[in-house]
Amino acid sequence: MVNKLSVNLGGIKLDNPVIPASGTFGFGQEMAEVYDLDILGSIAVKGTTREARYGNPLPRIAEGAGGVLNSVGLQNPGVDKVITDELPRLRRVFHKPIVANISGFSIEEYAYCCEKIDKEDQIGIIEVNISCPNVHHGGMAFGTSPEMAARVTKAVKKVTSKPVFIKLSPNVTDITAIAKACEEAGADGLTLVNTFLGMRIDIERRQPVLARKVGGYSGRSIFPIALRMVYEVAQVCHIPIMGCGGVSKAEDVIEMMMAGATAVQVGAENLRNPYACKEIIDNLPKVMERLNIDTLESIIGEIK
Amino acid sequence: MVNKLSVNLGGIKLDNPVIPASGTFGFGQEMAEVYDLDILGSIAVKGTTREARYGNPLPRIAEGAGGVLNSVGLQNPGVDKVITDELPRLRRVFHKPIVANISGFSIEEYAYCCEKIDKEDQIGIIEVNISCPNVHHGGMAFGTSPEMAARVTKAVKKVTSKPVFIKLSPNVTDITAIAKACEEAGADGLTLVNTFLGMRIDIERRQPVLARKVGGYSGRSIFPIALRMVYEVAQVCHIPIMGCGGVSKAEDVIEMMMAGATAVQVGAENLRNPYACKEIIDNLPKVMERLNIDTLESIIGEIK
Amino acid sequence: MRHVSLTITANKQVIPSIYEMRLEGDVKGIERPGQFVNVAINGLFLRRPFSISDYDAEGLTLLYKTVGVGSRKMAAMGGGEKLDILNGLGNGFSSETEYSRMFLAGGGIGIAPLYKLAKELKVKDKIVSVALCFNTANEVFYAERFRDLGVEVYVATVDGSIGCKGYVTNLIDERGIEFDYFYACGPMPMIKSICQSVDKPGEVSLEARMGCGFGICMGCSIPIKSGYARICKEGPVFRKEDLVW
Amino acid sequence: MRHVSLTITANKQVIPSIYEMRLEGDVKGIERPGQFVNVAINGLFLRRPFSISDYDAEGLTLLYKTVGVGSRKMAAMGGGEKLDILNGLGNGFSSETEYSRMFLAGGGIGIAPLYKLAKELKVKDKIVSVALCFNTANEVFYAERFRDLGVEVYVATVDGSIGCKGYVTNLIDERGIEFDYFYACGPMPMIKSICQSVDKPGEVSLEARMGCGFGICMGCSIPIKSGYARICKEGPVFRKEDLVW
Ligand SMILES: Cc1cc2nc3c(=O)[nH]c(=O)nc-3n(C[C@H](O)[C@H](O)[C@H](O)COP(=O)(O)OP(=O)(O)OC[C@H]3O[C@@H](n4cnc5c(N)ncnc54)[C@H](O)[C@@H]3O)c2cc1C
Ligand SMILES: Cc1cc2nc3c(=O)[nH]c(=O)nc-3n(C[C@H](O)[C@H](O)[C@H](O)COP(=O)(O)OP(=O)(O)OC[C@H]3O[C@@H](n4cnc5c(N)ncnc54)[C@H](O)[C@@H]3O)c2cc1C
Ligand SMILES: Cc1cc2nc3c(=O)[nH]c(=O)nc-3n(C[C@H](O)[C@H](O)[C@H](O)COP(=O)(O)O)c2cc1C
Ligand SMILES: Cc1cc2nc3c(=O)[nH]c(=O)nc-3n(C[C@H](O)[C@H](O)[C@H](O)COP(=O)(O)O)c2cc1C
Ligand code: FES
Ligand code: FES
Repeated sequence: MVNKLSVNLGGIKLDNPVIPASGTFGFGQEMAEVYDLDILGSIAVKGTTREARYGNPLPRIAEGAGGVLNSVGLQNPGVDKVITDELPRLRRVFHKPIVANISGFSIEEYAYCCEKIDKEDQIGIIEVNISCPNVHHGGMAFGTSPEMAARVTKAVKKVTSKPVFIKLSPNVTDITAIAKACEEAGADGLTLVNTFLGMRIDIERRQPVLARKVGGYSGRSIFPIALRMVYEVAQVCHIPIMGCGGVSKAEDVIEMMMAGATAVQVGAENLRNPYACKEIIDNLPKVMERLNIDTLESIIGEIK
Repeated sequence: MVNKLSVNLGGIKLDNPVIPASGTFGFGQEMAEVYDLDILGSIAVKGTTREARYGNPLPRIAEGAGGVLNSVGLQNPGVDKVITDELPRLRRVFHKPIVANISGFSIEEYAYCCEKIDKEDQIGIIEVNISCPNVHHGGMAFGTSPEMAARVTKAVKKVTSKPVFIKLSPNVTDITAIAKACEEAGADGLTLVNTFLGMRIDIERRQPVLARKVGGYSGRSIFPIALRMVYEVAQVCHIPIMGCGGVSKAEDVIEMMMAGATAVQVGAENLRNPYACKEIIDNLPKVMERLNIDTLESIIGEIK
Repeated sequence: MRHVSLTITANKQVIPSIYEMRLEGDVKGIERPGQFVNVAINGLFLRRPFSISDYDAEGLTLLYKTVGVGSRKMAAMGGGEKLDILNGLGNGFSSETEYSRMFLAGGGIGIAPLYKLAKELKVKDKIVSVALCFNTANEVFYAERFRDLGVEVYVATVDGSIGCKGYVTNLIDERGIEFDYFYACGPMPMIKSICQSVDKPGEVSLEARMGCGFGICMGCSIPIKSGYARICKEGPVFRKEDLVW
Repeated sequence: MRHVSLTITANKQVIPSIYEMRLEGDVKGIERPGQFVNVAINGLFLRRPFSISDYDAEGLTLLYKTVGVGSRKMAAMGGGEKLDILNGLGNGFSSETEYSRMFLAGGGIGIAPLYKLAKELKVKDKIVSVALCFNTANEVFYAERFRDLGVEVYVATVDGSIGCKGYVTNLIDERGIEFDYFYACGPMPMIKSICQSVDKPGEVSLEARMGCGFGICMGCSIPIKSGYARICKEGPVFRKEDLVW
């Protein structure tokens, strides 16, 4: 029987297009107690840097009408510990290629981490996060200029033979320019999008809710903007896209795919509903039937 | 008795900071049947262009999780009709200075309209919309480049002695650069922000919901992003700001003001709740009392 | 426009995917059949517009089809729940006409606003015939309800599985329906064909995705002969002569 | 963690702005006092964390303060309504200790998790004294409830309007409370002062704005002596020795 949900993501065959987004699923251990992770298309693990990082001071979570603001700031144990501790543990509960998410503060750091990660056969795709709004120097700075984005892409491509997806920031005037720069620099795919820079103020205490003042805003609220960016980029680039931003139900996955995404990441929704990805995967066949969609592959980018 | 709600907006004294946003209140006639408009701080009327415009084809409304997408495209009767028909009618139901919202497709057009409008004593503030995402050529294009924004500002300032507020687009990498350019070019104030470019797809009909495919997304969903932009700009500019984006309750007004806004516009919320502005104004004193805020003027930009 | 909170006193399926909801409370301010309400639905940003299919001093009736998230939520509501409603929106049908033989054509859920109109026309002693048009037999509803009003009822289905085969225009020809004035509500192709092929005067009720429903957003504006008109404010009912195609 | 839908069987005001909610249904999976639940509230994106103040085989109790939009919505809920809950979160207090004289200190709503803890310690035949600390007399609640458990109850208020004047540390000194081990929950300054000024071992329950409440978002992580710990997963209860100030 053919699997109507399967997609081919830059050469990696996924059982379905649903992937928890980096930073909203840890390294899978906690979620393995919630449901069988093997139902997932893949898992994008927490952003990894060269050194271990604690991230930003608390509070680093705030709320918007339909989303969460986070200023976690890439807390992670560093690439070495990820390789020695997290990946082996994840392998025990998830038996498919994963998406490693790499962050950095310099082009060298991106390349360093990717080179290390390249050796891990567990990793199917390297997702290079040039769009984290929660760190100074680097992070988003690489994702707001086509030149910098291209330089990171090239540096990373040099040190790995795995498919490289560049994860872009939505906080830009023209995401297509940056997407095209990455494509030309050799990116195998794009993840669109990371969080929107946002802020909340605690009017009782008269101070920003987040200790770092601003943070990345994501969740259902941003879906129409993320969708527009996926669509725009799909019109001008020819590499596969992982759509991300505000996806909370099976219908959203289909909308993202019609706009041009080959796979779809689910982020903030996991925080409020730990079963979000499972429910989406369970519902996809029903929604496809209702909409007369035979295979998900067939709808990718069908809106022109 | 002092009016604890009053603010001084670029030399114009407002009884309170609450102003319905352009395009979400028509020219006031329909709303005058709903409540006494004189309770409002001011009214920002529908975007006006040199020529009469129908705008974009239907459908030009779509929905997001916490907001609306519109691709109305500046339907308006043209500046002459606005002056001869709409303003006199509005004068009968609203007895305070209004905010005229001017759009254009060339720098000359902006200047032309502002020069005409300048003669109308009913108009307290000219709001120059360089951020409409729903028109080709012009509109948002002026609002995404500091140089163009400055040129529009200068051209407009030359032909009017009224306070000029430039209304900026949030669809930019760095809104502070554009804000500063406007300030340096002589803007008396800024309105932050217009709508976010977004999209929805009707997955049943397999086509974009909006005939124009993309539209401007606004409403509660965008509040944290708009607030961040108000805050960012308030840190670097010294001209007053009208905060706009996702405001739906009295608490939001206070949050916007603490972030740096002197007045606050309410847009999409009027569409779902015609009493939105009235309810906000009615609630402001209660919320101020709860928070021990004596006068609204005192909290403007108190978050540093 | 009146902003009211009405109580659901009944909400029942008429046929699969078509529901009838009775709302009671302060329904002053409805002026004419063909006006509509805009319903706030929990969790949805925009209100949803629905024609008033019937009304009296105590309440009003909505006849609605479950097509998406909002209408499905409405279908799940129970008696006693309250709905936040903007009432008495739009212009409605003009039933003050000099004509005597009136033809009402409804396509699918477009039947909704015609029910009260038919009642009203009967009160005014008009000769009323109603065409109810569907795709197929099992979509037919409200034929009996109209018959109970004492009006002539015709049914047409695209596949001919019941009544006349084809569209409303086929029905008119085939049954030789004679009339002086028509009213129509339904899908755009139906509205267009009746306006273009019938040489009698008439008026039609249009739909659009709406932002506000009361005239402030310009979301529903269409070009008409004399300029532009908002479907929610100058409409939803337009005279055939005013429309451009 | 267990995802359950529990039914509100009671929801009453204890004193102004403090409420007690009893929830019944499948509450398996709670292992220790001091664990918490994460409550989904209609219309809010994030869940809201609340300590389990009491539990038995049939249900659990939340003791909560109305401080914002979510807790106010909870206060307005009625019996029979259902709440979507992630249950049995966090580590909870360790009541398996070799010590015998236990001191529990709660500041304001921080009293909540101590109630079941006190019960549990009594079952284990410990000598239990409880300090309930408030700003002022009319904020005092639950003193009787603790006394009914047969534990020694002390009250302190910052303004001295009832009980000992000052903070928990003043209370310990003034009343000469003797204990081998302490548990504390309340505002950060209280936690800090008790950890720093009391030379006995103990454990404290911390709070943070949480994204998920079950360990996946790193939103609640704090530096501790051995590295980092998530308040929602490795906590909310930490041993005094593990904390850094
Ligand atoms: C003046 C007016 C009167 C109406 N009267 C009735 C009525 O009496 N009974 C009834 O069942 N329906 C009526 N409609 C249509 C009704 O408003 C839509 O079916 C409803 O808004 C759909 O909401 P939803 O959340 O269920 O669908 P959504 O989930 O929002 O959308 C589902 C599908 O419905 C279509 N749709 C959405 N909004 C509209 C809209 N405003 N107009 C037309 N199609 C839409 C979309 O194309 C989409 O594919 C009327 C519309 C107007 C403008
Ligand atoms: C492990 C844990 C256990 C808790 N146990 C209890 C309990 O038993 N009883 C109880 O009343 N409260 C408890 N809290 C605090 C409770 O979670 C918050 O009061 C609640 O989330 C506020 O929600 P709201 O929507 O009413 O307030 P909001 O409108 O979100 O915020 C109102 C105010 O509350 C503060 N606040 C918001 N979220 C939190 C948070 N997560 N932690 C601390 N302060 C916050 C904010 O600073 C803000 O000023 C606990 C928190 C944690 C982390
Ligand atoms: C708490 C949190 C932590 C995140 N951490 C990372 C990260 O480490 N690396 C990264 O590339 N994106 C990170 N993101 C961004 C998400 O992967 C995703 O791009 C974004 O949240 C938009 O999707 P959503 O709307 O579904 O949440 C994080 C998001 C959240 C909410
Ligand atoms: C239907 C609609 C029409 C609008 N038309 C205009 C316009 O003509 N000129 C303008 O400057 N902004 C226009 N806007 C933008 C609003 O004035 C406001 O900047 C934006 O909606 C953000 O505020 P909100 O989130 O409160 O809606 C329009 C917005 C909507 C929803
Ligand atoms: S829907 Fe807003 S003007 Fe008609
Ligand atoms: S709140 Fe998400 S890890 Fe603790």
